[in-house]
Amino acid sequence: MNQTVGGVAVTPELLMFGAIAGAAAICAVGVVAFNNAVRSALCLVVNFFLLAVLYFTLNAEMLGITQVVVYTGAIMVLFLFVVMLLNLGGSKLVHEKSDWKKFVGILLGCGLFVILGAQILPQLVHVQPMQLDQDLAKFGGPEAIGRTLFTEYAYPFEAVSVLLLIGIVGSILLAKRRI
Amino acid sequence: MNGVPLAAYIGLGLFMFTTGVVGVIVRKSPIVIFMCIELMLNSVNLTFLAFARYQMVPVASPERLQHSMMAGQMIVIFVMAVAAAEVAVGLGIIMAIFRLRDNVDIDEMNLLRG
Amino acid sequence: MNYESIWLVLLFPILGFLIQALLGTRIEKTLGRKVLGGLAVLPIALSFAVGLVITLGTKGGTSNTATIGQWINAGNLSIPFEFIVDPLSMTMVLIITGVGALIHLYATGYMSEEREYARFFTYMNLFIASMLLLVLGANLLLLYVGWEGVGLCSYLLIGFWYKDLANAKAANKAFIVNRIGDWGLSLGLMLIVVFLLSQGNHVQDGRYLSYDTMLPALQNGLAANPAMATAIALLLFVGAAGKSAQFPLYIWLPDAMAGPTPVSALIHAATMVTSGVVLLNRMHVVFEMSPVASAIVCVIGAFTALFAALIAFGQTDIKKVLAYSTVSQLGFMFIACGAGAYWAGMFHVTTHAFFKALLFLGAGAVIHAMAHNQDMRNYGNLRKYLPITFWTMVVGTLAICAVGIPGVFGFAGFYSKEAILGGALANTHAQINGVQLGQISGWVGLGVALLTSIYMTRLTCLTFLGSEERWRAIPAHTEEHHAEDHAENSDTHHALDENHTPHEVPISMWLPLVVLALLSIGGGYFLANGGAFEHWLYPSGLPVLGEVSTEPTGIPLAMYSMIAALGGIALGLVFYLKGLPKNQGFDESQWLGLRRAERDQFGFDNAVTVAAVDGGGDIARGLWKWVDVALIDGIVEGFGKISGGLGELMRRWQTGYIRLYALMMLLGLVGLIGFFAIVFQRGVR
Amino acid sequence: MADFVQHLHPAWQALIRVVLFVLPSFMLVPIVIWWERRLLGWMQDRIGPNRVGNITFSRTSRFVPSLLKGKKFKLFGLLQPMADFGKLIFKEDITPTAVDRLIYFIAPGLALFPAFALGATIPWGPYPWLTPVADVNIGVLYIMAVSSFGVYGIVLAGYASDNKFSLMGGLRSSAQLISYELAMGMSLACIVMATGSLKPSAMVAAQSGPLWGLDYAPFNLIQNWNILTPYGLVAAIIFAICMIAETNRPPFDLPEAENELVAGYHTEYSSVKFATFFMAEYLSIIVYGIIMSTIFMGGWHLLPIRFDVMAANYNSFGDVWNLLDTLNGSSLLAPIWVIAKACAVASSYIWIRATLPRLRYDQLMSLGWKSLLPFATANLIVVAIWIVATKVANPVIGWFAVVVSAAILYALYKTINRLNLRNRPNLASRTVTMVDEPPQRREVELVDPAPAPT
Repeated sequence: MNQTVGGVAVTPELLMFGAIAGAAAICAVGVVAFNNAVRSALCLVVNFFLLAVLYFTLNAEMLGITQVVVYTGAIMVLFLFVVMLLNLGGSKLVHEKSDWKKFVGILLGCGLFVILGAQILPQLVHVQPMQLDQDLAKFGGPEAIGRTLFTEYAYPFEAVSVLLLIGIVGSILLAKRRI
Repeated sequence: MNGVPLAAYIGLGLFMFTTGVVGVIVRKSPIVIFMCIELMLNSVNLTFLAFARYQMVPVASPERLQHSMMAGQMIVIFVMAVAAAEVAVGLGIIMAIFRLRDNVDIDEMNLLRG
Repeated sequence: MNYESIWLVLLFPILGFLIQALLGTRIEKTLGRKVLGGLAVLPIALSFAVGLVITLGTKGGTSNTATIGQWINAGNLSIPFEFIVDPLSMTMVLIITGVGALIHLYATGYMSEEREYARFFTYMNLFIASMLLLVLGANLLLLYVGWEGVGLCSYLLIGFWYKDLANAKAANKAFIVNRIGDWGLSLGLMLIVVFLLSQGNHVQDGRYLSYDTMLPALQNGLAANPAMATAIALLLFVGAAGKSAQFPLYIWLPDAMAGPTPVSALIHAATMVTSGVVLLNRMHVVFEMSPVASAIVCVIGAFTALFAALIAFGQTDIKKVLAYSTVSQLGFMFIACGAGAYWAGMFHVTTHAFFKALLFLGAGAVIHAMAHNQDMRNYGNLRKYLPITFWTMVVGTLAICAVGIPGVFGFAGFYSKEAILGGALANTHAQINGVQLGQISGWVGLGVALLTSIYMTRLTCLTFLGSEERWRAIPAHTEEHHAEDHAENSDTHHALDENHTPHEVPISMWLPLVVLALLSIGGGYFLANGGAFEHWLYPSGLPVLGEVSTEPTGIPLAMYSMIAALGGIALGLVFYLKGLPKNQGFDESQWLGLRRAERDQFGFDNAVTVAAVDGGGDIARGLWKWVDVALIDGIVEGFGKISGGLGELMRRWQTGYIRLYALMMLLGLVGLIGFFAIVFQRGVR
Repeated sequence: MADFVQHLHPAWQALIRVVLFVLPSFMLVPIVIWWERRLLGWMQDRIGPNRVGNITFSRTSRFVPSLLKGKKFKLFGLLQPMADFGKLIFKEDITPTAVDRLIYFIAPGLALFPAFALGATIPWGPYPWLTPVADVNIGVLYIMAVSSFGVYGIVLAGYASDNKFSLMGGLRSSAQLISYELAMGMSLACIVMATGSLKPSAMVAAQSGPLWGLDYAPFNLIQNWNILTPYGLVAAIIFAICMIAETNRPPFDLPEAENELVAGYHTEYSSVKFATFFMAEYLSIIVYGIIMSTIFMGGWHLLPIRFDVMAANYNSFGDVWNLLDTLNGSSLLAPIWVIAKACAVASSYIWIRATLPRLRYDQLMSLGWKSLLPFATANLIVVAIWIVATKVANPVIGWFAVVVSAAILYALYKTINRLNLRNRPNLASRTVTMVDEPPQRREVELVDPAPAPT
């Protein structure tokens, strides 16, 4: 299969990517389109999962798995939890009546997509990934990430940990009726 | 993944980002808006990783190369952490609002108007 | 113990201050007041001991600098944290700590019935510490720190009974008037630095304000241009006048008597007010460079001495009399300094510390015994009740009257005043184009000596002699602040009325009196024989002063002053021995016009106050009305109004709908990116 | 055979591996169900299912070969699960009208998914060309990730079947899983740190080393199974508790607590969907058993004894040792040992279920957050100290450091608990006492009344 579309060779990898990316895009649309918060959350879960797969294809397996653990494992469960706790499942509470904002927003969104895409994408059509030899291929792995994270990114790491601590305390203060 | 141009990843990220933006504007349920924000964050993550993998500009030394490959992933990690914190606090806020008024329609939270 | 350990002297009072400040009330509750008072006296006594040891190790003319550490480094100006150990500073150290210890001991008795014992001794110890810093600091900036510190402490202590308005006002007055002096001092400081920098002679490792490097540099530099010398000297003198209550700025000292009597004794008689003299001694090279400034110092000193002595006649408050006598004695010291007899000034500082502290403490004892009634017209015949106080105060009076038989023996004041007058009459330094103002002021001083012995005799007679009817007769009247401040055991503070019987003060109060009395008897003799003090202080002599003249007009000077003293005492006895004269009674309308004028300080204080307060008030009010309200507020509020109007317009956009905001953001984003896209397209083509 | 497999296309290899992993665990499910029921019966002093699968040949029929006539074969009810499965299949599949159909349908599948995907990185034998399915260098993280998927099936089922009880079950299970994920991850992190790798295969290799890293007798004769090391023991206990909680088994089966919420999240599920949930539960039991045995109990080795070292040292019985070594580790029997260990773990599940009553919700939460998580964290710290001390000094010093630091941390933990004891809910006071309170306490209450306000 060597026919090319727009100067890009159609490879099986491209087809596979197309499948995953298409699914992810459909899920992304579903997040917005579904009237039902739980379904949006589900779409988001699937989207994140597919993103994790794409991370794998980018040799970032550590980040891919982290994506799954953090987002689908924790964050989205939290989302579902809250959605069900508030029982926002059906469109009972929030009436999504359509007003002018909706159309303008969609219009502007398409505008943004078109402008940015027209500006950026054409330059990137022919950019192919650089060839990774054996040791460069390890750079998505745990030990490479760990070394970099704890040596030259140590201070940002600490800052982020403090941020997370603040988040914990803040959420407890917010959610607890009486401390 | 060989054979896939960078444009594909960036295009997907751009699409997701735009979808998130539109969702923030269109939807009324704050939780869904949160989801859209997460969507945007993840599209940015994807873009970072793609650029980290596809080294567009040729880099001088292997150290620089490793560094520039690592930078993207590091930023993604930090983005994830920030997103986690943000979600924790945000959902807490939503719970508090819901407890205050039995309704989380974002168009009725307009107390802060001039 | 060599001079390196001088910091101990400073350490003890600071420790005492900290103890009093942090643990004072607790100690008072748990261990009682005696322990607290002991803890207040002990550090001062300790540093007196250390100072004594170091002094014995200090030879005349030697000047050592003990550097503790670096303090300020600004550009090529460096101010180390250093102490100077030389006869001058050690003299002051001994006076401060010795007299201070005695007065602390006295105060433990005097204040024993007051509230806030701990606060009082906190301030006292802090004052000792800052005074020591003032005299020990080896550069002008440290001196300035101590200067401000003593100013602060005097403010706090004058206003110790802050609950009644008069004291608070007196404290404010003292503080504000001192500001003027400090302004002069700081200007002089800056001028010195500027001058030395302009000289370009880089003082060794940039210590522009340290005495050991600054004074020689000044000596070399100022010889060239005397105008600068005069300027610096006058500015420094403004500072000195402010602190030591010279003529224009003396007005705060009499009001300062509102504070507790130990404070008046320690701060406003013995130590703080003499710091001006100390400053002049420190910087004497500058004054030696400019005869004009010296002459002005002389004139101001002489005028102050005369003025204050006259005013003292019009005062009926015992402490006020002593206050004015202090001012006039300070005038004497300044005469000496102006005339170039700096050592005489210091000598008088020393002796004056003895007898004036003695007098104040005695007055305090009297006041204590007379239920805090300070009006001399209410006293009388107290020698029957307060024998110790009486005899010690007699000694003090004789000392301040400079009684002495020349060549045989004299009280403390005799020798110092001899030195001053002799120096003044001998010098040819303080003169403005030929007019020997120094010698004139010397003669004036001689006259003032006469007046001094008169009013001091008046004080003694009115207080201790005469009859008791004066306070037996008067109706009961209480003073307001005692009701609240002396509430601890207010039964001892009954009013002064017919069934009042004074009691001799406790030992803790009369012991210092006795010690000081002994000092004021023998101190002068001991220090003066063979010029011990002079040669210790200025062994190489003083360049501007020849020899102290003993017979300026052929007749020995001692004769003049003996006549002045004894004659004054005789006059005073003639007038006041038989009690209060009719025309000086409570009915002040019968007073002589002169005396009434003297009572009102010839209207000077009023004039100054009116000018300063009302005039300043008018100026400030004008500024407020026209500049602040009209101009500045106009501008500011104008901007406020403009932005308010704009905000009023923009407010409509703030609908509170987050989605709308997001929409706006998106709109801006799209617009911006689109614009740049177009621009880049253009650029490409 | 190895090179035959290796010459295939990678996709085929992956398929083979998947099949080789999934089929045995899948076939184990009925056996485990049957075993649970029999074991429970035995523990509760009853018989349990023993009928289904008893075959009795007639004496008279001509079709029966003569040697079988009148013979009776007992399978001890082994076919009972099959019978239940058939029953479940042929039941009517009821779908309530108010449910959210899409989610209602996908929920059982979502519940089954992690059970299958969980073991993808677990090696069940010394055959690198057959197992694990993917020997990626993030294996343990992969386990964490997939096990975190388990919540979705339950939560969505609870939400989709429009039923308050189901919703509560879903909420409970989501809260429970989130809380226990943490301690589980911590306990796994200990082993990861100790091993220095995220690969389960590397962990197995590390576990076959000398005990406690002391390479002299008698330690070098024993394998360094994690469960034999102090931190590993703590981690294993924590992991076991969390594992039970993750699979919603008793005593952590709050999501399906019969007496509070009818049957929890699968109240509304009838036939095949219910069977799917059922199957997912037992499958996940087996898979967790395999994980446990791989990470903590030496993988595919039967006994924690290093027969190869024995063969090297005591070579008088060299051949015996070599044979035992082959049997113990590197042989075709390895999968059987793994499965045996898994079954042992499953049996302990059943034992615990038969022993312990169900926890109350607050007890569940306080156990997860206030006991397991601190202990796991302390364990992590201990491991870190052990690693440092071993690297700096030697293993003996390392173990000494482990003991000391563990003692210190335990003291710290106790003091902290003591400090906030007053604002912690007193569980003892809230437990229901079946018998009356002892009378003297009442007397005391009667004797001294509240002091009269004066």
